[in-house]
Amino acid sequence: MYKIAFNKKIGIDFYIMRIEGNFEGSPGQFYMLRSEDSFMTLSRPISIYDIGDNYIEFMYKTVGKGTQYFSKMQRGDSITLYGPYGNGFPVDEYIDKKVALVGGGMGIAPLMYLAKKLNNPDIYLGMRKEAMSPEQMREIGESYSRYGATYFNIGNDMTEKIDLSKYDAVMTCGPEILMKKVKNLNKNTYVSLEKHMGCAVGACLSCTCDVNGKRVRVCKEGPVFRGSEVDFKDED
Amino acid sequence: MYKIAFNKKIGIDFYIMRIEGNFEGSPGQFYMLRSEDSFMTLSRPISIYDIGDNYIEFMYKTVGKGTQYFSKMQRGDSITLYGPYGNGFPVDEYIDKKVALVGGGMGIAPLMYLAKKLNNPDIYLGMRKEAMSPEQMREIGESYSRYGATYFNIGNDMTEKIDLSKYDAVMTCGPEILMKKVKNLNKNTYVSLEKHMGCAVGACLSCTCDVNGKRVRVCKEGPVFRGSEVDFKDED
Amino acid sequence: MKINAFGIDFKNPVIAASGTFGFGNEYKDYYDPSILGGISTKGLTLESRAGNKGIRIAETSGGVMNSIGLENPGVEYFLNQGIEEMNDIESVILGNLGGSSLDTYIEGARLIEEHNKKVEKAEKNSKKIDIIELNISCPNVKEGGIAFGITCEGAEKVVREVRKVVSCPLVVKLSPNAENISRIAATCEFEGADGISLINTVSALKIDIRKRKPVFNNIYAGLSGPAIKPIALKMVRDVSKTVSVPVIGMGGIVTYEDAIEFIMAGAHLIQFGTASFMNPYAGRDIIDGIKRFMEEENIKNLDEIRGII
Amino acid sequence: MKINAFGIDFKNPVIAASGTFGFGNEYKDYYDPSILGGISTKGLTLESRAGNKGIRIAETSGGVMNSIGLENPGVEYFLNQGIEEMNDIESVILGNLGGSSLDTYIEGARLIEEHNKKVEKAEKNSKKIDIIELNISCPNVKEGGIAFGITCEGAEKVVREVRKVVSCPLVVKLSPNAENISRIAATCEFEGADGISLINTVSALKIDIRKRKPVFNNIYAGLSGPAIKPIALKMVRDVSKTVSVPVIGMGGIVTYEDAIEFIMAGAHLIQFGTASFMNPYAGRDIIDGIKRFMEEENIKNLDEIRGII
Ligand SMILES: Cc1cc2nc3c(=O)[nH]c(=O)nc-3n(C[C@H](O)[C@H](O)[C@H](O)COP(=O)(O)OP(=O)(O)OC[C@H]3O[C@@H](n4cnc5c(N)ncnc54)[C@H](O)[C@@H]3O)c2cc1C
Ligand SMILES: Cc1cc2nc3c(=O)[nH]c(=O)nc-3n(C[C@H](O)[C@H](O)[C@H](O)COP(=O)(O)OP(=O)(O)OC[C@H]3O[C@@H](n4cnc5c(N)ncnc54)[C@H](O)[C@@H]3O)c2cc1C
Ligand SMILES: Cc1cc2nc3c(=O)[nH]c(=O)nc-3n(C[C@H](O)[C@H](O)[C@H](O)COP(=O)(O)O)c2cc1C
Ligand SMILES: Cc1cc2nc3c(=O)[nH]c(=O)nc-3n(C[C@H](O)[C@H](O)[C@H](O)COP(=O)(O)O)c2cc1C
Ligand code: FES
Ligand code: FES
Repeated sequence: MYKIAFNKKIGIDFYIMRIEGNFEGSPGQFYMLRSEDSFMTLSRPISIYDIGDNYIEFMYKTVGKGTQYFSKMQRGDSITLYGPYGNGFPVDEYIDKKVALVGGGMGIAPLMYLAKKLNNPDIYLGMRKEAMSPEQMREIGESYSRYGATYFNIGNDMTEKIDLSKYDAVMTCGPEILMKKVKNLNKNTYVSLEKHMGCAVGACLSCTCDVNGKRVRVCKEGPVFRGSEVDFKDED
Repeated sequence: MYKIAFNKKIGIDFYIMRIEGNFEGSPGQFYMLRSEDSFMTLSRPISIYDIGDNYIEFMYKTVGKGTQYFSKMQRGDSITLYGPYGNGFPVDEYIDKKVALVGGGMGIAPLMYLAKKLNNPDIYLGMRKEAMSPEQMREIGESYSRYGATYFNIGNDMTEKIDLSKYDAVMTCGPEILMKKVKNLNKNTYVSLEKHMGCAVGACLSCTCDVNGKRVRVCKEGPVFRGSEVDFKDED
Repeated sequence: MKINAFGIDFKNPVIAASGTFGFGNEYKDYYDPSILGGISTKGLTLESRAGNKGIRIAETSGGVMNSIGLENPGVEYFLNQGIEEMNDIESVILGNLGGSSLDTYIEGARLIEEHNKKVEKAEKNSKKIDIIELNISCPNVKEGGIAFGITCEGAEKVVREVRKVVSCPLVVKLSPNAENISRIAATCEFEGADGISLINTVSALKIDIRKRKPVFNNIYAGLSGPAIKPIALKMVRDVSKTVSVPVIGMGGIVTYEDAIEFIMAGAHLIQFGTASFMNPYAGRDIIDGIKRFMEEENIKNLDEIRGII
Repeated sequence: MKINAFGIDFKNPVIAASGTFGFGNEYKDYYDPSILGGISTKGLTLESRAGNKGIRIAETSGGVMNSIGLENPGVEYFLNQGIEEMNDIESVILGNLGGSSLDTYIEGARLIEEHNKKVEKAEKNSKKIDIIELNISCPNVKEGGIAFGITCEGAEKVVREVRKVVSCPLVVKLSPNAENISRIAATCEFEGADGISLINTVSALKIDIRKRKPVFNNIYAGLSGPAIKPIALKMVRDVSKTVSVPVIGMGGIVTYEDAIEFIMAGAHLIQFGTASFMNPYAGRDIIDGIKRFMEEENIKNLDEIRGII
């Protein structure tokens, strides 16, 4: 049981929640969040947005009942979370390489902490026009730009405008259509997959898929995989 | 949806919750309280403890999941309630008569508002020793004694010590064994019954019992009945 | 939202479920019951019943268990007095009819038929029972009730005999505890049922571990509410695909989204029961929600989405 | 809390349910799996299976629906490689065995028997499967599975044939969708089952009304979790009163109170499944809670409360 420090609206249906406590985790890993009561039967996987002294932050979008429930929570309310889970992005390997981060929609969430841990990556964030007000985008953009040059693309296909081939690696998270395009622009792309999850520890096989011809569990062997090994057509 | 103004612990498992808003109701009537979310399937019947300008108060005891849920709520949290339901005590009839109020355990809850609306009744409150600290009892006693002479009986059978026959009427709420004794000490006794409830509007027949040879719904025709018409043996 | 089923016009597909809406007026402080497509009465039996002793309702995770035991004033008393309460209600009235034996089912049905005939001929100044909802699925009575709803043989007989004595539409209400609910539904259709309604509550158990006793005197009681919705929805789809008469779907419908799910699974009409305990405005909110959904999704007629799953 | 059932000693009556606890080590960051009375493996089938496509898990009110579709590496691979992971686990191992036809059930069972024999004779340095939990109740596979668990005829054959080839205790896992679960249980006992476990998930449906599609590719999926607890508890009591072999009860057990309810309803052992998704410490918490309850209520042996309802 942890306490919420704040839970603020940062877009039309985007929120950042800060929870008090000492937390571990590396970029691309995620936590399972749930209501303090037992009425939620499934916890919800949410990526680490940031970790600092005595807090962890999550950026989330309200899509259904669970995330709507989260959005109603207030400072001082109790929340339960377990984690960190999953493998995360290969930070150590690329710590002093030229890396691009490409996020679309809610997929921008894990990239902030990732940027913080890398060395001055270029950050490309895509967002629908309706998602945030210009003011809100500016604010979010500023958080990211502390850790690397940040480009905000609004409402159009950013993959057409940027040259991703020049990077040593690209790390991406977002809609599958985005990640698919990105991996075709740089062979050394890492993608973060999303699946509905039950256990997050590899026990229930809710989240498996084929990667490089093998069955993997997105919660355990993933959520980050080499883009070249993922066949997005199979992901449904 | 209403906001909680405060929710304070007043005994080992007793609480008073104040909710903001304009509420109606007469003594002995009750409201159905529930969590803002839909995970509680049954609302919980709780008597009016007090109504004032822009607030209503409930005194409740934690016995199971529902009341435990209530006890965890805090100032600013949202709660849903419907009411008032039921008939209530016959206040108008006895407004200038000599009336005794006898409450045991949680049964003291409806008597505060009742005392407020009557004219200086004598108030007898019974409580297990463990239920509240001396300090807490003094505080509660003081709230009641604003409206009538208040006697606090701790841990023993108060019906043996007080002469209830001298009153024009006795109004009682508490364990059935208490109400049964009380009604035998004064023919003009009014009792408030408790039954598990579904709808509180008379639609589901969860709460029926025999009163004066007829089937009645505690939520609709009750919860207050003439003691002489209730056969407590049948109440199970 | 208008819909015709069993030759009867409903304002909308939303019906209050038997046993949760009294005799129609209990929720009138919240909304006018006439806005509903229909109202199913509390279960009536030939003889008046006091119902079960002990605790009659309790909460479970996402559900409600009840053991009312068909408390009711008896068919005759109801037709002569109780029904007056319903005079002002402009919704379709479903008379929910239970029984403790084949004979009491038949006799109860006969009384309703007689009443309807008198009203038609203006020999009686009262309201007609538009539809009989034959309850062969109540898990809370010792004799009869669900005994007729478990096997095809049980259902066959009672539907056949009741069909003989009534001329109004006959809908049979089925139990999720039926051995094979689709087969029973088909049997009911074959025996002349004009429709099928499902599901009644699911037989269930709750134990008070400190008292070391079942919570309910009858040991078992019936589970309803959101907890059973996915189970009910599956059965409604199965039955809709089996029979050609209209299906009334229910079991855990609390929101308009739930109602739409049942319609997509094949239901012509839907009922809400436990929902009213959670939200006394449930009936009104479901109707409003369906209307909104139809606008948003540009649906002119619910036929467009009925049974598309 | 020790208990002997099927001639096997369990540390306590708490077993991790098949399909929710992987192959035993997945929750080891939370507690040592060896504290559990037993662990039932993910359902194994003769051939390896990739499971179902599309969404595989979703939330309902108080419940969880899943459509994994028995993804597993196959019995043979498991016995030669996967089981190694379980070497350090000191709990009783239940091999949950599914099948798509009578033959694949028999062949899968035979492989387990062969493996056990080799281990006994020290021809193979591995772990024995202590108990076979025969899964004739999986609602998520197209062929086999639940088809054997609906009717007595279906169950009769597969239990009889599997019984012939295995010498270890054989527990049959039943479906709540069985036409008559007590009768099937009695059939299984007659055919030589050493125990009955129940319930598997309940067949259910969830529809995405905006997409106008079922949430799961297979349309139906299996409902588990607190929502089904009162239904499961009722069935466990019915079956416990019918058979004389030990019963393993499950369905919505999340807390120790739930576990006690099942024991009072007649279960010798209990399993927790969905509980781990709600609380990864569930297994440990249930064991601790039962211990505390026994102290508080001065219960020396669970026999004192077993089946008292
Ligand atoms: C490893 C991982 C990390 C994630 N990180 C974040 C994050 O940082 N911020 C964030 O906002 N979201 C994140 N998600 C997605 C998030 O978990 C889902 O949006 C959330 O579970 C939806 O719950 P809900 O109850 O609101 O929606 P539901 O009512 O369950 O479903 C509503 C809709 O959301 C979709 N959905 C539900 N669960 C998932 C899921 N797990 N993945 C994809 N779609 C889903 C459903 O298909 C449905 O259309 C992550 C998912 C994964 C697997
Ligand atoms: C008209 C009326 C007025 C009431 N006024 C008050 C009040 O002012 N303050 C207060 O604390 N309580 C009051 N109660 C009792 C209160 O409704 C119950 O204590 C509450 O519903 C228990 O809910 P739970 O979820 O905590 O307990 P549950 O988990 O539902 O049950 C726990 C225990 O409480 C008992 N219980 C549950 N519901 C009731 C009930 N309706 N009546 C009696 N016992 C019940 C059960 O038998 C069980 O042993 C009143 C009840 C009625 C009918
Ligand atoms: C308190 C209560 C009383 C009920 N009484 C009856 C009844 O008399 N006759 C009947 O056919 N069904 C009865 N039912 C069943 C409901 O009509 C309905 O079939 C069931 O509750 C499932 O719907 P729901 O989940 O929307 O409540 C009753 C249900 C409840 C909760
Ligand atoms: C994700 C998931 C996977 C399951 N896989 C299996 C399985 O492979 N074999 C089996 O017999 N039961 C399987 N089950 C059923 C459970 O073992 C258990 O019978 C059911 O979930 C009811 O218990 P619960 O409510 O405690 O989860 C599975 C259940 C879930 C939720
Ligand atoms: S969520 Fe259970 S295996 Fe991944
Ligand atoms: S609670 Fe429904 S009739 Fe009284």
